Amino acid sequence: MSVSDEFDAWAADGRDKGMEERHWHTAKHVLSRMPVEAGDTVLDLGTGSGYPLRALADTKDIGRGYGLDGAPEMARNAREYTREAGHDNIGFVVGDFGSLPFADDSIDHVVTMEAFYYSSDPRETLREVARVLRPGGTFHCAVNYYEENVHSHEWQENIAIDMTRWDASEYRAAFREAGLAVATQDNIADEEIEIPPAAHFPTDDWESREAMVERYRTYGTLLTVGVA
Amino acid sequence: MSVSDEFDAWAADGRDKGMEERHWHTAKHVLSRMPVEAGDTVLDLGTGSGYPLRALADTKDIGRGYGLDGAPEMARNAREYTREAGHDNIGFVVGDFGSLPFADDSIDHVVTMEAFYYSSDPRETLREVARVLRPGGTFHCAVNYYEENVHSHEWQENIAIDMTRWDASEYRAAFREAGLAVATQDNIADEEIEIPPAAHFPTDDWESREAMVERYRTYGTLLTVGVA
Amino acid sequence: MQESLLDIVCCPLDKSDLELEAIRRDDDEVLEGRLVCTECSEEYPIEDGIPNLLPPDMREA
Amino acid sequence: MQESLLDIVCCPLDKSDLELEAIRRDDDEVLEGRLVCTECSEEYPIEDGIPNLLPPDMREA
Ligand SMILES: Nc1ncnc2c1ncn2[C@@H]1O[C@H](CSCC[C@H](N)C(=O)O)[C@@H](O)[C@H]1O
Ligand SMILES: Nc1ncnc2c1ncn2[C@@H]1O[C@H](CSCC[C@H](N)C(=O)O)[C@@H](O)[C@H]1O
Repeated sequence: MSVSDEFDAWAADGRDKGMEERHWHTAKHVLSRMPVEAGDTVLDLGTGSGYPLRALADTKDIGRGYGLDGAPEMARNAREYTREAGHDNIGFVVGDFGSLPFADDSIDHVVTMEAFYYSSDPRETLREVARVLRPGGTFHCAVNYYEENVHSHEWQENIAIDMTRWDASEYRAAFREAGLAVATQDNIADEEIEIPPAAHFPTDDWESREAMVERYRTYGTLLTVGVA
Repeated sequence: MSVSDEFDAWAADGRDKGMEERHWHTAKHVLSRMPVEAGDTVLDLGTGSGYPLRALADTKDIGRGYGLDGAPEMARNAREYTREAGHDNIGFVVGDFGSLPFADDSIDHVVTMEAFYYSSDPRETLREVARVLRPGGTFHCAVNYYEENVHSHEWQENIAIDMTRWDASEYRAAFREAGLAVATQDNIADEEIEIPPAAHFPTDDWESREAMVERYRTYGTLLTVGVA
Repeated sequence: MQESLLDIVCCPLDKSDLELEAIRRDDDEVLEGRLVCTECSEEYPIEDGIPNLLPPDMREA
Repeated sequence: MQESLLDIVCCPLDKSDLELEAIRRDDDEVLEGRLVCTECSEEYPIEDGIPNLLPPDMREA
């Protein structure tokens, strides 16, 4: 099963926009933390609809933004949304996390939202990130599928790609092994998703209100920040 | 006016514990983000009551913690609280931010809570931090007195030490100038301080509820994370 | 794709420079064409303005 | 102060190693004494278990 087999279908039936909407609750915090200066070059891995680059162009005056995705239909949609929004310094490429098509030291900051765990070899991906970043460049890696987030464990059942489920300390160790200093690590809560009153549970997705609160407000997304 | 002239009095009349209580609302988030591994050596600059090191010893199994403070009475209280709490791997030294008494590359992580802006030469302090940190070591620098936080500007009137009031981008630029890569930057809200209902305003300290909300919930403390 | 991408893009396999062979352009982008590796000569297609830089064995048929 | 501090502490002025001259100890700490710079011979007092490593011109009289 390839990334494009899986995710082209997501793009075709609108799940790219659905993810953007849900991920934005936490992604906006990740993006606002990035120490991006005017003119910087930013790479977004597994860009989906491409919203992180549009947000960085709107708020931080990036020089250039590149979105990489393994699913051609995702890149196609992302390019269209970005043109419609009038950005002319953001481009998209189809590529794989395992062999980034960017020169050594060519990127100031890399970001990835809810995509890293799909990498077929996450340690190789980290080495590639360390390679393309200039010395002192940062990697903001946000994942909602990880060991401590027990509510995410079942996601693997619904997807044909093998997912990586590290815990927070495994993220730190793997970053360091790849030559990225770990700067900081944090859980970013989703404070915006609406959680119904207790009487509405069980819902289609949640057994109990406590479980849903824990998933979104406590665990949220795990952000690990590395520096090359 | 020296640091000890100003702050020894704070320690003597219990303001060290008062600060600990107030700063804890945001400090606990800063401390939990630090990528400290078991056995690491951590330095806390302007340690006050010394609570950051006690918290790191309790939660992250640090190897050794050192708290530096320019006010001997602060260090004396901090040492006493720490002995009472039964920690035997935390020590305190009297020293100045401008000439740290630690060897090059001897520290894994440096933290400072609401103290950096008292440095008489903050750029020199950053160079000192870069010097004592091992390559890849981190500096978590949290300040509630900074340019964007307009509600803090008046604090200078009540203190005889010249305070540094940089904005977020000046923090980033100064870190880089000192050889610290800026990894990430963020405002950490104080979600815990009790804010009275609108009818109670003006209070002794606050003209309006909006101002108090902005001060604590929006601005909070500015965290800049650097990597040596 | 914009030509400025050439400054930083490289062959995903050997990380060598790529050469642009443009077939169709609009005002600011290359819409159809190829990126060719100056080292291994591998060709990467550009379609609808998007270069496909997947390693060749991962590319769709 | 615990003696393990000697591993990483240095003279605030010239960053050279310090030598411990202990005057009073308890089970695990030096309570009174001096840290003496092996380079500039500056002396830093240890009082009530806390070394004062302020540059001498900033030290209280
Ligand atoms: N190995 C791989 N190489 C490149 N892209 C990959 C990949 N594995 C998964 N992806 C892409 O990663 C994305 C994950 S979905 C997340 C999309 C977006 N960042 C958001 O926050 O909404 C998908 O678009 C998928 O096509
Ligand atoms: N130049 C300097 N060198 C060393 N310590 C200093 C200093 N300027 C201020 N300080 C110390 O910094 C502290 C600031 S108050 C903050 C204390 C503690 N970190 C907390 O969060 O509550 C005081 O204890 C003061 O004595």
